[in-house]
Amino acid sequence: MEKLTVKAFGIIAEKLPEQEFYFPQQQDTEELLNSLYDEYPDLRNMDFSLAVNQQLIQQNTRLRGNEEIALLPPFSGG
Amino acid sequence: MEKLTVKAFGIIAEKLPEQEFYFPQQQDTEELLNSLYDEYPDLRNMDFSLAVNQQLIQQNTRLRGNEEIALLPPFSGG
Amino acid sequence: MTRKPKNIFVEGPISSEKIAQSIQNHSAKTNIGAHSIFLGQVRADEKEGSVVSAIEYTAYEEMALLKAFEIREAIFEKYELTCMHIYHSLGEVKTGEICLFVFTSSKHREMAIDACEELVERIKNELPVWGKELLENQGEKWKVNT
Amino acid sequence: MTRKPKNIFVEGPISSEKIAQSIQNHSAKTNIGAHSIFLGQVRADEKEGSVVSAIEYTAYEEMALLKAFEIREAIFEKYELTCMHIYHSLGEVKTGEICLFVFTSSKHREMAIDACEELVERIKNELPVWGKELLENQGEKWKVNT
Repeated sequence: MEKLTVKAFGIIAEKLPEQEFYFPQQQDTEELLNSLYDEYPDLRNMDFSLAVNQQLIQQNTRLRGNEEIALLPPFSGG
Repeated sequence: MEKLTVKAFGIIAEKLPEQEFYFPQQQDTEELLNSLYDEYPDLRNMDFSLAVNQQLIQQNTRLRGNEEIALLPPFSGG
Repeated sequence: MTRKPKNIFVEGPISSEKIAQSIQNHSAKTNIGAHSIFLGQVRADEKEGSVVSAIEYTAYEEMALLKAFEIREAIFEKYELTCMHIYHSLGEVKTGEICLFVFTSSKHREMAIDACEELVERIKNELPVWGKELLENQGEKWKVNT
Repeated sequence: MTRKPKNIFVEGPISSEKIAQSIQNHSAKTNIGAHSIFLGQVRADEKEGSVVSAIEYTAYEEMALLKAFEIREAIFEKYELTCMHIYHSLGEVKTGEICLFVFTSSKHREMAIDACEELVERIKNELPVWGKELLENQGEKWKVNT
């Protein structure tokens, strides 16, 4: 069965029970975000971007199956 | 008796018999340049600036006595 | 020649010996006239009534390496460079230690300097790396880049 | 605190160990967040049917130190810097070796980077230093900065 792998980083990882977990497959990233907000209400107030298969996305993106999703708070390297 | 100390650098030093020499005191840098050109005609075709007491000058400058004069070809450090 | 993504991450601080070695390695490349180097050093900033004693870095490594590769290619395309090196720390780096080392080399200074500056800017803005400031009073604070 | 002119000249090439030591010396200054370094390296340019094997540097030393001091003061005035170091070689520096080392440090990267770039530009344009290129065929050619 298809499923998403969700990875959380930085301050987001601290707000979730696990840093990496499976999540039921979703149609697109908007649906995914809503499902994540339902499951983890803390995320609603947080600033983060989404990457799908290691590519940052700027708008709602169709999911075809088994993607790796990353929740990325603002970068602070260097 | 008052006299100028003349120092030559870089390619200019190679065109003069000595890198450092005394020269009769002159009224100003224009007079000095003309005297130098008379004494060392090779200088006429060369590109150089003058420093008086380690300060680069941009225009004719009065000489008061015993100055250190430097003949400076274009810089090429670094 | 195709270039492949290479590792940019170093566990812990970047030593001055490593930087010296990297400079030394370029002495055989006699078409180089200019090197530009940027080093990021961990500051003992005052935070929440305490002082930063270290930063602990984590990264989304696979994505960061892909992104670093993409940035490298774009910079090589834009500037005439002989070499380009990027090193970023992971894990704990104490105040006064080096956490980022960016190194560009070119025939002439303008290219090396401009490329290095753009590279640092893009690394800071685009690499999925996070710093958590560890405070002397045992507190913690996620770093925010300005 | 008044600053005094300090020596910037080094006999022969600048070693990577000296650069490493200089970086290491700043680890105690925990208000520094960014270092910008520029290195000039002698190129094996083709000249007059031969190849440059070394550059021999001479300077009007007293004037160069006064000028370097004036430039330092102006740059300290313009940028918020923690430290600034300038080293220039005199005498012979072979191809692949370092002849100029400029080092600026600041709390934030913009200041360090901009100051370093301006410093390099002013050193090249304003210091009474001359390089004579020594060619492999025993020829010599006075260097011209572009």
